[in-house]
Amino acid sequence: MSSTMSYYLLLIPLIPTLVFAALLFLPRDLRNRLMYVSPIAMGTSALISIIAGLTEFPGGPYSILRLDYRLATLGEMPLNLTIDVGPLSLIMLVMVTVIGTCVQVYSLSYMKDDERRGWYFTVMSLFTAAMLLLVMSGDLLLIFAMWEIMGLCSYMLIGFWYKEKAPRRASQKAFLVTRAGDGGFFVALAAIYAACGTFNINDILASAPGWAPWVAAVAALGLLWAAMGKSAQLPLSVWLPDAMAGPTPGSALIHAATMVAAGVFMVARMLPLFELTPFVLTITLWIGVATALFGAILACFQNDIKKVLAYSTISQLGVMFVALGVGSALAALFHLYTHAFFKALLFLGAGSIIHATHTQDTRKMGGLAQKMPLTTVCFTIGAFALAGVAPLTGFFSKDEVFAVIKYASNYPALVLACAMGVTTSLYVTKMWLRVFFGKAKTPHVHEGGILELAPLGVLAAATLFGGISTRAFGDYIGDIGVWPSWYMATISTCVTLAGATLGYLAVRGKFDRFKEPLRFVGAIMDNKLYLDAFYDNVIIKPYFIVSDLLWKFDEVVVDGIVNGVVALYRRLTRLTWRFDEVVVDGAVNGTAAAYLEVTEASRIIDESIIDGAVNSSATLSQRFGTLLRKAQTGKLQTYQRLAIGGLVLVLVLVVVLKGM
Amino acid sequence: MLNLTVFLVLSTIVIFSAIKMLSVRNVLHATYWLLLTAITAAGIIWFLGAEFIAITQLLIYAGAVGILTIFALMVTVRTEGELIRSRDLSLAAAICASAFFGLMAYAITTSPSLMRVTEYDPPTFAEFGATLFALDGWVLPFELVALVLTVALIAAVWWTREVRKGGDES
Amino acid sequence: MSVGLEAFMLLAAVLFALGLYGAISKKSTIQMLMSFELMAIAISINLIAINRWVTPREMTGQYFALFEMALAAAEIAIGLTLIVALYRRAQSEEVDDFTELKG
Amino acid sequence: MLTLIMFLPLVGVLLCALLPKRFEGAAKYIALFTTAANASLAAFLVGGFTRGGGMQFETVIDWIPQIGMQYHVGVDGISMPILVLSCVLAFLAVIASWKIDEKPKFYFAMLLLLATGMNGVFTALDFVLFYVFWEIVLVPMYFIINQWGGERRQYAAVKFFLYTFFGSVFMLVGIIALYLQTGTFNMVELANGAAALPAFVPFGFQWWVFAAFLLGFAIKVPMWPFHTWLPDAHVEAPTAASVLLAGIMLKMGTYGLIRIALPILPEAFLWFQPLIAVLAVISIIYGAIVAFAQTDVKKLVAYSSVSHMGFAMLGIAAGTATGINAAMAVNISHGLTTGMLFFLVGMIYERTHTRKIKDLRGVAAQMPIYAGLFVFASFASMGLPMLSGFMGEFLALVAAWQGFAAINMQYLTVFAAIGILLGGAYMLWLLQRVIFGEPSEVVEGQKDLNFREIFVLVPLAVFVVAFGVRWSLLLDYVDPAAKAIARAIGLGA
Amino acid sequence: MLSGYWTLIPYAILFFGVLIALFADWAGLSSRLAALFGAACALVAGLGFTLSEASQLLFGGRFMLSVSGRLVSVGLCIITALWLMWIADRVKGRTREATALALLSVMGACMLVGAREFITLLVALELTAMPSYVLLGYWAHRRRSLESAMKYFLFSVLTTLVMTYGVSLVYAASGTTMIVGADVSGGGLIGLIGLVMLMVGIFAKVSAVPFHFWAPDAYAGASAWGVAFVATVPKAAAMVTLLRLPALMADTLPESLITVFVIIGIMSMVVGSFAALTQDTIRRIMAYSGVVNVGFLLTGIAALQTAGSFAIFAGVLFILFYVLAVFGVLLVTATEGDRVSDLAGLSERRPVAAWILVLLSLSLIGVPPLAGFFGKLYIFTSALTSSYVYMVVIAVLCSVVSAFYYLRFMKAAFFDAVPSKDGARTGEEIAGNGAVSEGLDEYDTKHRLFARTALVVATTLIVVLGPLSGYLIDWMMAGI
Repeated sequence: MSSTMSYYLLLIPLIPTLVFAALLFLPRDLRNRLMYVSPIAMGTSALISIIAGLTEFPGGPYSILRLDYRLATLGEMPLNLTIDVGPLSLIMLVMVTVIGTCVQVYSLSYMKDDERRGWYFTVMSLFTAAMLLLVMSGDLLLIFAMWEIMGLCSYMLIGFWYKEKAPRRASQKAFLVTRAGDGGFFVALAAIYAACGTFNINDILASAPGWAPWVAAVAALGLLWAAMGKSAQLPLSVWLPDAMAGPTPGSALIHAATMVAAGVFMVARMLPLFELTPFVLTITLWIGVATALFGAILACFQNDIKKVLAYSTISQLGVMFVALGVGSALAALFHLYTHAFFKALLFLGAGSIIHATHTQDTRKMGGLAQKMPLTTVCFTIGAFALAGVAPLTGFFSKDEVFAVIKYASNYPALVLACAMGVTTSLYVTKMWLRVFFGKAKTPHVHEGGILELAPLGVLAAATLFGGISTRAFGDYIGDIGVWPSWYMATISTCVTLAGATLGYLAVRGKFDRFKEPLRFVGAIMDNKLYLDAFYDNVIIKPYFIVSDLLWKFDEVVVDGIVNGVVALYRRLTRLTWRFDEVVVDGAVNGTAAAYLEVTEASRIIDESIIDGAVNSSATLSQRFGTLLRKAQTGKLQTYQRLAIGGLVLVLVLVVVLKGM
Repeated sequence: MLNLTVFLVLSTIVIFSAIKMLSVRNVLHATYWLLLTAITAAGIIWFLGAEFIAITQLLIYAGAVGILTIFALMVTVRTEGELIRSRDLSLAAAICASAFFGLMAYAITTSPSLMRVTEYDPPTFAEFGATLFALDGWVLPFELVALVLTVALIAAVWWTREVRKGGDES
Repeated sequence: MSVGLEAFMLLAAVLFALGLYGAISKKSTIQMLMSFELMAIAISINLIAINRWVTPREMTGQYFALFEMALAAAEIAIGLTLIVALYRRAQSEEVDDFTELKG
Repeated sequence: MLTLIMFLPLVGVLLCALLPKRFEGAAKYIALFTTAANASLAAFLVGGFTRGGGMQFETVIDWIPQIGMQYHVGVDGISMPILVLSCVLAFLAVIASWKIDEKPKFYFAMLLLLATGMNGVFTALDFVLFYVFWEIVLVPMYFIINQWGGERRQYAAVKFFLYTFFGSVFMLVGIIALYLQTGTFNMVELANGAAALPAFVPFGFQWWVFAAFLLGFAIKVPMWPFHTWLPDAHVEAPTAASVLLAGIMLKMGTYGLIRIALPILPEAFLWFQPLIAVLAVISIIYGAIVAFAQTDVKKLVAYSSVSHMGFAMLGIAAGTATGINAAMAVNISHGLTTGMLFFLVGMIYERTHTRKIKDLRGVAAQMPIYAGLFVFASFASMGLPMLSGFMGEFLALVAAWQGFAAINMQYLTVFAAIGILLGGAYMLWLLQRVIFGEPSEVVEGQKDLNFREIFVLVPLAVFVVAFGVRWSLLLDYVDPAAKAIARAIGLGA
Repeated sequence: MLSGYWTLIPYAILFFGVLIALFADWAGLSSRLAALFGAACALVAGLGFTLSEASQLLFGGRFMLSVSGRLVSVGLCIITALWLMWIADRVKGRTREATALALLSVMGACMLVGAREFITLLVALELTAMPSYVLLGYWAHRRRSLESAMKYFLFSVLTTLVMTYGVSLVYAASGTTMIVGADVSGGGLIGLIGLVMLMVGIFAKVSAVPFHFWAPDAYAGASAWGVAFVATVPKAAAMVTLLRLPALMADTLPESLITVFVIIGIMSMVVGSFAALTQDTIRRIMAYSGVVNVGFLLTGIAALQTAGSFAIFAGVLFILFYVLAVFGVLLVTATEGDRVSDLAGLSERRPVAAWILVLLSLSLIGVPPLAGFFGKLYIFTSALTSSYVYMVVIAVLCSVVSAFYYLRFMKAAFFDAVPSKDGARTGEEIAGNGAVSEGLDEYDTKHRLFARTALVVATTLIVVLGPLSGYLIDWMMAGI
C-alpha cells in the first residue's frame, strides 16, 4: 500500500466540477464559445486516471485513498462522507473518464450548430463529475447523493430540447421513475442508519451479520429497488427507451455507459449484504433474467436504431443483474466494464449514422458500408462485441457470465441466458445487415468529420484490444472469478452463430409469413409489453383523478367543516325556534313567577321572528342578540317590571339558599 | 303611650289612603290621597317619638312635594277629561309587589327580634343638632346633600329655560 | 299591650310594596312619582321605627330618615321638572308614548 | 442585544407611522434600513454564539412579579437559526415589496410589526411574553392580507385570523393550566426540570395540557386536518407577506412544539407520538397529492408547504436527537426554498398578473435567469442532494425509522419515502407546464429579472447550497440543544 | 404631604371650578373658557389627590381615601379634565352648566370611592348620578335626549329607593350604618334581604343585567359627548363601590351574596356580548359593552375572598383601563355619526382618529400589549386563584364574541368604502328602516387643538399604562 495517500486522485472529479461551476454562471453566448474547455478538462482527468491505473497496480481489496469529510454530528454520532478509492474504483475511473472524453469530443461536432450547446457541456461535465465521485465514494450517503445528481443531469439532458413535447415528457418520466427507485434507497438508508448508525460501506458490511434478519432484508430490497430504477430493470424500465429523445452523445454516455451502470456498481459493492438474505439474491437473478430476455426480444421488433440500442442496454443490464443474482460481483463488473465501451461505441456510431441519413428508422437506411467505411468498421466491431463474437471483449465478459451461472448450477437460468444470447445476436445481425447492406435508400450520405471518427476509433480499439481476459481483470480487482473453460467458449460461440443466422433470415423476410399468425405477439411487442399503457392507466391517470378528488375533498369537506359550523348554526336556529315555541315559552308561562311579563316580551319576540327580521345567514348568536334587542321595547314599564321581577327572583333565591 | 289602638288606627288610615291613591281614577284625587298618607305618616313618626323628623316630614312631603305635584298636574293637564286616567292594573306588577311583600313579611316574622333597647329616653333636640354638625358626626353627608340639592337646582333651572329657536348662544 | 318593631316594619313593608306596585304599573309619570313618594314615606317610617328600638341614643335612624327625605325630595323635584320639560316637547306624560328609543 | 433585535423593527414601525403624508415614499427606505440593521445584528449574533452553549444572550427583567411574569428573552441552538432566518427573510421581503405603491406607509409599518412579532416569538422564554408575541403576529398579517390581498382577501384574512386565534386560545388555556400547577411562566425552568411538574400531577393533566398545546401548534404548522387556512391565506396575501407567512410563521408551530411541548411534557408526548406520526405522514402525502391538482401556482406552493412541514412534524414525532435536528433542518431549508419559490411566483405575477398555470408556459425561453432560479428552487424543494432540502427530508426519514422503532411503526417511513416521490411529481409537473415548452402569449415579451430581484434570490440560493453541501453549518448549532431535548424524552440519539 | 382634613383640598378646588362655571356669564367667560378652566381645576385636583398622604379615617370613620381610592380619584379627575377639554372645543351651545354638573359629579365620585358609611355612600352615589340625568337630557329642546334622561331618571329613582330600603334593613339587622362593622348575621333574613336590595341599587347604576335595560335607550337618545361622561365617571365610581363593598364587608359577607354576584356576572357577560352583535348604533354597542365589562368585574369580585387585596387593585386597574378606552371611543366616534356604518372611510378623512379608534378598540378586545389586556389578565388571574374557573372560561368566550363588534369598528374605519355623498345623513334625518337615527349634534369644527390633545392623551395613557401596570400594582401594594 503506498504510504502517502494519492490525493492527486481527487483531481479527477474536481476538474469537471470546476468546469461545471465555471460554465454555469456564464451568459449563453460566452458559454457556447467556451464549450471546448469541457472536453479538454475531461481529457486531462482521463489521462490522470489512466496513469493512476497503471502506476498503482493495487491488486487486492485495499484502498489507495481514504478520506473522511464530517457532514454533521447527530446526537454525538458523527455523520461522515468518505472517499475510498480501491482498485475497482480505479478501473471505473478509467472507464468513465475515457468514455467521457470520447463522448465530449464527439459532441463537439455533433452539437456544434445547437444554440444551447454550452448548456449541454455544462450538464455533461456535472454528470461526469457526479459519476466519478460516485465511483470513488466509500459510503452509501455520498453514493445516494451522486446518484440523484446524475438523475438530475439525465433529466436535463433528456429534456435538452425542451421546446418539443416528447423530450419534456420523457425527461419527466425518466426522473420520476428513477426517483421512485430512489424511494427504496431512502428506506434502505434509514434502516441501515438505525441499525448501525453509519453509512460507511465497510462498517455496514462488517456489522451487517449482526442485524435482525428483516432489517437486512429491508435494506437489501430497498437497494435492489433503487438499482432496478436506475438500471431500468423490468418493472421500471419504461423510462430508458423514451430517454432516447435526448441528444445521442448524451444518451451514449449516460444511458449506455455510466449512469445505468451505477445501479449495478452499487449492488456489486453491497453484495455481501445481499448474500445475508438469499431470497433477495434470487429475486435479483430472476429480475435480471426476465429483463435480459424481454429486452432482447423487444429489441428485435424495434425499427428505430436508438430504440434498438436502448433495449439492448436494458437486456445487457439484465445480464449483469443475472451475474449479481448468482453472487458473482466480478462477472457483473467485468461485463459492465466491457459493455460500457462497446455500447458507447454503438451509440456514437448510431449518432453519426443518424446525422448522415437524417433519420433514425433502420428501414430507411441501407448500403451505408460504401459511403461510410470507417464508421461502418467501428460500428461493426461494437456490434460484434455486443453479439459476443470471439476475440472481442463482449465475448469474454458474456462468457464469464455463462460460466458463473453454470458454476452456480442454476440450469433454468443458463438455458434462458442462452436464449437471450441467441436473441441478442439476432437483433444485432438484423440491425447490422439493414443498416450497412442492401440498396442505399438515403441520398448523399457522407462520413462524419475527424471529431466524430477519432472517438469512434478509440472506442473501437478499446473494444478490440481492451479484451483483457477475465483473469487479468480479476487479479486487478483482487476478486476471484470462475475462469472460462473451453467448454463454455464453444457454447457461447454456437449461441452467437445461431443468432446471426436467424438475424440473416429475418432480414431476408423469411419470417414475414409468421407475421400473420403471430399477429398478437407482434402487437404485444409493438406496444412494448403494454408496460407504458399499464403505467399510464394504472398509475398516472388515477393519480390525476385522486388528486382532483382530494383537492375537492379539501375544499369541500375539511374547509366545509369550518363553514359547516356556521351552517350548523342555521339548522340549529330552526330547531331552537321550534324548541322556543313549544318548550321554553310553555315553561315560562307555566310558572306564575314575576316574569309573567315575559309573555308580553316573548309575544314581541315572536312578532319579530314572524315578520322575517331574521335573515337566513344570521348565526345563533345573532338570533340570540336580536332576541335580547327585542326585549328593549322602549317602554319604561317593561324595564321596571323586568328589573323588579329580577330583584324578587334574586331575593327568593337568596332566601332559599339561606334556608338550605 | 305606645298602645296598640293608636298604632292600629293610624296604620289603617295610612294603608287605606295609599290604596285609594293608587286605585282612584282621577289624578287630582290621587294627589289628595297622597297628602293624607303623608300627614298620617307624620303622625306615626310623631307617635314613635321623633318629633323633629315628623315636622320635617310634614313640611317636605305634605307641603312642598304635594304642592309641586299638583302644580305639575295643572301644567300638563289641559282639559278636565285628561284628569281621568285608566287604573293601569297590571297583573305582573301586582305579582311582583305581593311576592315582595310576602317575602318581607316572612323575613320580619321569622327573624329573631331586632329590638335592642326597650326603654326610650330620646336625647334632647339640642343633642340632635350638635351631632348633626359635629366633625365626626353627620356633617359630611349634610354637605353632600347640600351639593345634591344644588345639582337639583341647576337641573331645574336648566330644563325650564326658554330656548330661542336659533339654539343657544355659546 | 305595646307595639313592637316588627309591627312597624310590617307597616313599612306594606306601604313600600304598594308604592312599588304603583311605580311599575302606572303609565302616567306623575303617578309614578307619587308612588315613589309613597315608597319614600314607607322608608322613613321604617327608619324611625328601627331608630326607636335599635339605636335611640345615637339617633342614626333619625339622621338617616332626614337625609333620605332630602334626597327623595330632590329627586322628585328633578322628576317633575323633567316631566314638565318633556311634556312641552311631547304633549304627553304617558310613559307609553316615550318609545321612540328602542331596539 | 436580543432586545435590540426584537425592538428595532418596532422603532421602524413608529417611524413609518409618524411619516407625514408627503414623505410616503420614504417608508420603504426606513423599512429597508431597519431590516438591514436587524439582519446585520443577527449576523453578530451568529458570530458571538458559542455552539452547544445552551441558552445565551439571556436578559431577565421582572415585569409583573405578582404572577411571576418576567421579560425573559434568550436564544439557544434551536431558536437562533430561525431568528437569523427571520431577520434575513424580513430584509429580503422589504426589498421584494419595493413596488408597493398603495398606502406604503401602512404596509411597511405592518411588515415591520410582523417582523417584531416573529423575532419576539423565537426569543421569548416566558410563556406570557411568548403568547403576547404569538398574538401580535396575527394583527399585522390580518391587515396586510385584508388591505393588499387578492380578490377573496377579506374571507381569507378572517379565516386566517379565526383559525390561529382559535388555536392560540387553547394554547393560552394550556399556559395558564401549567402556571397553576408549577407557579411559574419561565419556559427554561420548566424545560430543564428545575421547576418541572410536581410528581403528583396526574398523567391526565399532562395529557390535557399537551393536547391543548398540540392543537394550538398543529393549526399553526399546519398539520393535516387544520391546514385549509394556508392555501387561502397564501393565495390572497401579497408576495412579501406570503414569504414571511411560509418562511417564518409556519415554523412558529414546530418551534413551539420543540421548545414547549416536547421538553416539558415528555410522557404526554410519548402517548401522542403515534398520532403525530400518522398525521405527519398524512400531511406529507395529502399535501403532495392535492398540490398536484392545483391550477394556481401559489396554491401549489402553499400545499407543498403543507407537505414539507409534514416532514418537520415527522422529525418531531420521532422524538430522537436526529429527529429534532431533522425538524430544524426542514424548518430552515423550507424557509429558504419556499421563500425563493414565493418570491419567484410574486415576480411572475408582477409581470403577467396571472398565477394560473394553464396560461403560463415556456418561461425558460423568454426569461432564462428566472427559469434557472425557478428550476434550482424546485429541485431544492424536492430534496435534491447537495441542496438543503435533502438534509431535512433525509434526516426526517432516518429519524422516523429510528424513533418509531419503539412503537414499531417503521412502515410509516415507507409512506414518507413515497411522499418524497410525490413531492417530485407535482414539482416536475409544474416545471413541465410553466417553465418548459413554447412561450405562451402572456409570457411572450416579458423581460428577465432585474438586479433588485436577483439580489433578493441569490442570497437564499447561496444559503441553500451552503447548507446542502455542509450540513454542520446548521446542525452544529442545533444538535446540542436537540440532544438535551431528546434526552428528556428518553428515546436516545 | 397633605394629611388629615387637608386631604379635602382637591374637593375644594373642584368646587371652585363649579362656581366659576356657574358664574361664567357674570365673569364674562365664554362657555369654552369656562370648560377649559374647569378642566384645569380637575387636573389640579387630580394632582392634589396624588399628593395626599396615606389613608386616614376622617369624619368619624365615615370617609377614608385608601390607596386604590386615591388612584381612582386621580383617574376620574383626569378623565373629567379630558372630557371638559373636548367639549370646550367641539360642543356648540351653552356648556357652562354641563361643566358645573360634571365637576359636581366628579366630586361625588371621589367622595363615593372613599365612603365607609352607608348614608354617606347613598348620598355620594346620588350626587354622582344626578348630574348624569341632566347631562343625558342636556339639550332640552330635543325630545330624544329628554326621553333618554327620563328613562334613566325614573329607573334609577326606583332602584335608589329600593337601595335605601335595603340599607335601612341592613341598619336594622346590624345596628349601625358603618359598612365595616355591618354584621348582618344577627338579623337573620332581614339583613340578607337588605344587602341584596343594597346591591341591586348599585347594579342598576352599573347597568348589570337584569337592571341594564335603561342603558341602551338612554345612551342612544343622549348626545354623544353627554354619554361619554355618563358612561365613564359615574359608572366607574359605581363599579368601584361594587368592588369595595364586598371587600369592606369581607368577613361578614354572607356566602349566598357571592352566588348572586356570580349569577348576575354570568348573565351580564352573556347578554352584554350577544345583544351587541346585532346593534349598529355605536352608543348602544358601548352600552352593552358596559354590561359585559360589569360581568368581567363581577368575575373578579367573586374571587375577592381568596385573592385578597390583589383582587381589589386588579379590579381598580381593570375599571380605569376600561373606562378610559370607552371614553376615547365615544368621543372619537361622536362627530362621525351614530351608526357603525357612518365610520366608513374614517381612515381617509381623519387618519389620526382612525388610529385612535383602532388602538382603543384593540384595548377593549384585550389584545396585548395595550392596557385592556393587562386589565383582563389581572382580573382573570385573580379569578383563577378562586374556584370560579368556569366564570373565567365564560368571560374568555364572551370577550371573543365581543371582539366581533369591536372589529366592526376597525373594519368600518379602514376597509369600508366611503358612502356616496348623498348617502351621508345629516343631523335630525330619520333613517327609513325603523332604525331610528338617534339624533346627531352639530359639532364645532373651528378649533380642534384641545379636543385632539384630549383624545391623544387618552390613547397614550392606554398604550403606556398597559406595560407599566406592574409598577402601578407595586405602588398600590406598597402604599396600603
